[in-house]
Amino acid sequence: MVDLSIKLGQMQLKNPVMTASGTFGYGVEYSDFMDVSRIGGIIVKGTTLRDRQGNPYPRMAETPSGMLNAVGLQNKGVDYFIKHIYPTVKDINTDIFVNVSGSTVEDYIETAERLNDLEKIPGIELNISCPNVKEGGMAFGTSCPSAAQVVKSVRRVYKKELMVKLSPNVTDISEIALAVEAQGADSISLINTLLGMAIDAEKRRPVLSTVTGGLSGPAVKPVALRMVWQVAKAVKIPVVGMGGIMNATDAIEFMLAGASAVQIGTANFIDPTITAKVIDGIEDYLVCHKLSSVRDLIGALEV
Amino acid sequence: MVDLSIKLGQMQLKNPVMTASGTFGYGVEYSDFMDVSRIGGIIVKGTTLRDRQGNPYPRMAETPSGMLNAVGLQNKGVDYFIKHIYPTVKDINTDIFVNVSGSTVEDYIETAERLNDLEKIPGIELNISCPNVKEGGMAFGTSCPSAAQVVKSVRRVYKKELMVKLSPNVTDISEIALAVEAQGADSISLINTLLGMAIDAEKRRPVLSTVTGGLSGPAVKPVALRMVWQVAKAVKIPVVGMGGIMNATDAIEFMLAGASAVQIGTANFIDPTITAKVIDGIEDYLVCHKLSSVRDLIGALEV
Amino acid sequence: MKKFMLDLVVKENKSLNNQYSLVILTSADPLPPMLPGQFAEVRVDNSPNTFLRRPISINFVDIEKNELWLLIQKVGEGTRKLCEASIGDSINVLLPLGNSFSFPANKEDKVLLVGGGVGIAPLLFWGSMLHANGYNCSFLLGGRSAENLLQLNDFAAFGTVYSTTEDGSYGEKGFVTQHSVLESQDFKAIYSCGPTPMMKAVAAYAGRKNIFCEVSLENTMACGFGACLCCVTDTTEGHLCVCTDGPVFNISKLKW
Amino acid sequence: MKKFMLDLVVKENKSLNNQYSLVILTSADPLPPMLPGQFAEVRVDNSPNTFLRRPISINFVDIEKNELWLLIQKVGEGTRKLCEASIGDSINVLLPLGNSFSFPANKEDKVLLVGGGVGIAPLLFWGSMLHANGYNCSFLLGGRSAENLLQLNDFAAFGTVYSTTEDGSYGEKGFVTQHSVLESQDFKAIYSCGPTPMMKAVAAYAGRKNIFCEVSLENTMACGFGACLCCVTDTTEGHLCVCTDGPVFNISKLKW
Ligand SMILES: Cc1cc2nc3c(=O)[nH]c(=O)nc-3n(C[C@H](O)[C@H](O)[C@H](O)COP(=O)(O)OP(=O)(O)OC[C@H]3O[C@@H](n4cnc5c(N)ncnc54)[C@H](O)[C@@H]3O)c2cc1C
Ligand SMILES: Cc1cc2nc3c(=O)[nH]c(=O)nc-3n(C[C@H](O)[C@H](O)[C@H](O)COP(=O)(O)OP(=O)(O)OC[C@H]3O[C@@H](n4cnc5c(N)ncnc54)[C@H](O)[C@@H]3O)c2cc1C
Ligand SMILES: Cc1cc2nc3c(=O)[nH]c(=O)nc-3n(C[C@H](O)[C@H](O)[C@H](O)COP(=O)(O)O)c2cc1C
Ligand SMILES: Cc1cc2nc3c(=O)[nH]c(=O)nc-3n(C[C@H](O)[C@H](O)[C@H](O)COP(=O)(O)O)c2cc1C
Ligand code: FES
Ligand code: FES
Repeated sequence: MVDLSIKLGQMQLKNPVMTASGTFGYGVEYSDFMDVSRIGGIIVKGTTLRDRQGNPYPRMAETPSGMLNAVGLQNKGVDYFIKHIYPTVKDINTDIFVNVSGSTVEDYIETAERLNDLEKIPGIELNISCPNVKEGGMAFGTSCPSAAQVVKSVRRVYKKELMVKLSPNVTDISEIALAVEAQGADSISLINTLLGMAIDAEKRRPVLSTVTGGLSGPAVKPVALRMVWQVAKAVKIPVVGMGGIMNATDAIEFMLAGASAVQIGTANFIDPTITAKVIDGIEDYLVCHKLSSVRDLIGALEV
Repeated sequence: MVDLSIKLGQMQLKNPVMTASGTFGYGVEYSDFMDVSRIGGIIVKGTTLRDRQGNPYPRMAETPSGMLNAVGLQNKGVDYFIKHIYPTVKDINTDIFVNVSGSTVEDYIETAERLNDLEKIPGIELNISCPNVKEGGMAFGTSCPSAAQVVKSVRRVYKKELMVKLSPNVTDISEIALAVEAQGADSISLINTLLGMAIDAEKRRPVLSTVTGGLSGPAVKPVALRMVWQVAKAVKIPVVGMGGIMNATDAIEFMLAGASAVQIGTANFIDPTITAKVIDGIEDYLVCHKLSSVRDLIGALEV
Repeated sequence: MKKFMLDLVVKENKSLNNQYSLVILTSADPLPPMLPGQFAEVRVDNSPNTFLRRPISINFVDIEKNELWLLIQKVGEGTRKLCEASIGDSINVLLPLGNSFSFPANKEDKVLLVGGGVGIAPLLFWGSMLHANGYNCSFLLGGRSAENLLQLNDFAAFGTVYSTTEDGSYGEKGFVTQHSVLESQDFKAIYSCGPTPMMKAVAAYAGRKNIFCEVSLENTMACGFGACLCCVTDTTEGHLCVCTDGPVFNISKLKW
Repeated sequence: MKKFMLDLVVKENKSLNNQYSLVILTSADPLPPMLPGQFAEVRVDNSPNTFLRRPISINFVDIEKNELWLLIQKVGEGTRKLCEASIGDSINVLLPLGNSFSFPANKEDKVLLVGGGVGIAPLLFWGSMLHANGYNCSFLLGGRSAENLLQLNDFAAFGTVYSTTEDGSYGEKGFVTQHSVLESQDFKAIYSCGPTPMMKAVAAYAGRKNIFCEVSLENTMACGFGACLCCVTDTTEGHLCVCTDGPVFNISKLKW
């Protein structure tokens, strides 16, 4: 039997396959299709201090091997999550992380604080990289000082696993990663979506209500893989890689590049059972390559 | 009859469809397949002061809806171009631009100077954005001061159309565009390739000899379109858009976003007659939408 | 209702005309329960420009024959590929997705189903169920011209069929909302699916006359089952997902 | 030679075994002139993961029948799709690309063509031309096992066929370079195409014996006609493009 478990800071995940925030709802949306407790970890939808209606319709555009979204963090706020959603998700037998967003540093702090006490939420993913909101969001993740500031403030109040999610829309991502590590992040996840745009040539109008949106899916995989490789070389804390993973081979590539775990996003829409297939595929690969632990893959790229 | 001509600084191109550097050789490679003089403008392969062998094999990886290349500016140097290539390309009846790269500012200056006197080369495209060389290249294009410095120095010696090609691997591309405009660029072209990476999971090795390479093709189109839109809003000089254009609709989208002309790169490999088809397609669109000039499309997006 | 991911098999593919095909799917196992108004997310294989699944309404379910009908209009690469499916091909679907139409308040109520173009798709299944449950229903089907009026014979089995075409090539000339039956009869419930301008006109009519009215909306969808929040429509309750809170909405909820 | 972009039509598609197919293309117009060693860049339609064209050697040209043969091994999505082509399908190709094999110095020279796996593809066409021009040629074909030895009968029409398999299931057991014919006969020119390790072994043998030797290289290609500079190989003249300066190289040029 191969060992699929991996370590993420103080935590141990049963396998390295997680789901990416905003693409897996609260997990329950997928339970008809598969046993979601098989998943290594679920990152639930981006959560903010107060409820948000998100952006107007249309919010989605299909692109070559990918999609743009402009959901804009629609969610009912952290208190609603705690009262009404947490009770239904807490019994899913896997680690559940809340993805936390904010428009101000205070928002982040307060939201993180309120999640501290949820027994079955072992950690949060700090989203300093959402390209689909007017204030805050990505802005925090595109400069070292502001990224450092959010992480520092949240680290002070949040006691459990603190994963920080980086934006790919930067000149030098390892610089941001180092800034975030220095402020006490336990792990780093990347990439969030690349800022993109779609135009309807017939109507001569942007497709999305917000004009620009976030690009995800296999189209971004080469960029994501490069950034994961750069960040994993730069920092000492674990890296969680994502961006366009569609199958086990893609996931393995991210681990070889240095990721301790991966997240699957857009692929869930096309195959809602994809996480189970990726877990099985990684296991097959390990068996076939005579490796006893998935940890042997982490950063095993021969350059 | 619709008018396809556009203005680029002091120049007038017969139509807005150009070919992107490094994807169209010196034009002659395509002459069996089509009448290359139909093209609005040809940007020839990246040229440096001295000859370069480029990177070792392998230099290419296919990716979802795109490709990575790590050619590394293989070329025989500007003098060889002037002596041996210019005489054969100068009779192509279209505007031919030389794409100029360098490892130092002095390289850029000297290369540009030598091209000044070529009668049938009305302009150069300054490549401050090549991700595939160890020194210089992209580094110049990722900070405002260094971008400004190259452009300023070249502007001093180069008298004709000076197009500057920007790197998409930056946090804020309009900032770089403004810096370049301030130093006297006549036009701005974008995007060069996004830095990406591919891994062979079976061999556990990078696919490219250089580990990372430049991503092009439809996968990058949403990012390119967004950046063209941002830059066109920021600057007053004409913008030449590219990145993943595969057909006339794509080209029109770039013009609606604010581009005065477009360049077609990777698509030439899949259909070596694509430029002719795009020109025809733009003409059809204009007729169908009852527009008399292609210039009516520039920046005509209704936001 | 429990959702499934299934590989179904193409049993028949009837080209209705050069724009529309009826693709009949089946399976070795009994198809899961589905309700009128629900839809499937269909994966389109061998289609380079069809990255996401395509939402397609449940046009009809024949339980005896274990058949699922999809009525498809060719508008782009994905729908064209589906219309080209060969008998025996396997097609991967997620289903049943979304909510469904609700029954009228009273069995005696006269009910009208108003469809336009390929928007008639869910109405056939709904009509069959209303009919089977003893409702008195009529159909008002519109299209640009005769070739956009589909499945007229199938509808006729479940009620009277009225129709309009914009060019007058079949039925009354004009839009569905101009059809005389709206004046001559007294409908107590209206269900509509079709182009948004048509549904808005129907909703305006129903609103004016204070008639119970449900419409089935379209939207751009990435998942189809509530995970992505890409498919919202603005309602009196805020942004709701068309794929889970809809596609069927009572017009009183919509900000039309 | 002038290059063309053509839509050719699948005339026949013979599955040789579960790994290989012979796809025969034709056209209403006469096919353009092509030479042995040259290749085509084939566009693979309906194949979402095949963004670029695929280089495939000219396996054989039958001028009388206006046929172009492509011998294809299924290694991934692109080649699998090509192997599934149906009669009548249209396939878009760029051709003829690359250089070609060069004739031996003397008509009397004994010539050996050494192929491995699908690498035999260009050798059939070359063998046919050598034979037609009166050269005395033999073929030495290798594979892992019997099922990797292809077109043996076709080759036999143009010369004696020797073969090796690694598992001994056909011909002599071992690698091509271990075949006894290399000792028993005195070849003056060797042409080889196949896996790189095999060609390197052949080149080493030819080098040792000072025999004229050309090999046909593979490389990752984006364009196939010299525009992208992605397909270089390191030579005594620096980086040369396999698609234009090759695919055929004299081993004296290679840094092997
Ligand atoms: C709940 C629901 C049920 C549907 N039921 C049916 C049905 O039963 N039969 C049927 O033929 N179609 C139905 N549709 C519409 C169908 O999903 C689209 O026509 C299809 O996704 C287009 O895919 P394509 O690849 O062919 O076209 P694309 O190449 O994706 O698009 C071609 C053109 O169609 C437009 N388009 C794409 N998707 C939509 C959409 N969802 N709504 C409106 N315009 C769109 C695009 O903007 C573009 O102009 C339904 C849609 C929804 C949301
Ligand atoms: C000049 C030339 C002539 C060729 N002639 C023939 C021929 O006559 N018949 C034939 O079957 N094949 C031939 N090939 C190889 C053929 O081009 C590849 O097998 C094909 O591109 C693979 O495409 P795919 O989509 O099936 O596989 P992919 O999914 O692209 O790749 C599948 C696997 O094959 C490997 N691969 C991909 N391309 C190549 C390549 N060019 N060389 C080696 N490994 C590769 C990949 O790394 C991967 O492991 C030739 C190649 C060249 C350069
Ligand atoms: C519809 C959609 C909604 C998303 N919402 C969020 C979010 O709320 N918070 C966040 O950090 N990332 C969000 N993301 C980004 C994903 O978590 C992930 O970083 C990105 O999609 C890249 O991975 P992928 O290519 O596997 O989808 C969203 C992505 C999509 C497609
Ligand atoms: C094989 C290859 C070589 C390239 N070489 C150069 C170059 O020499 N100079 C340059 O400025 N850009 C070079 N580029 C970038 C293209 O000119 C273009 O900016 C990029 O490919 C995006 O356009 P596309 O998606 O249409 O290909 C190269 C691209 C490719 C694919
Ligand atoms: S389509 Fe994803 S939530 Fe509706
Ligand atoms: S494949 Fe483009 S130059 Fe050889």
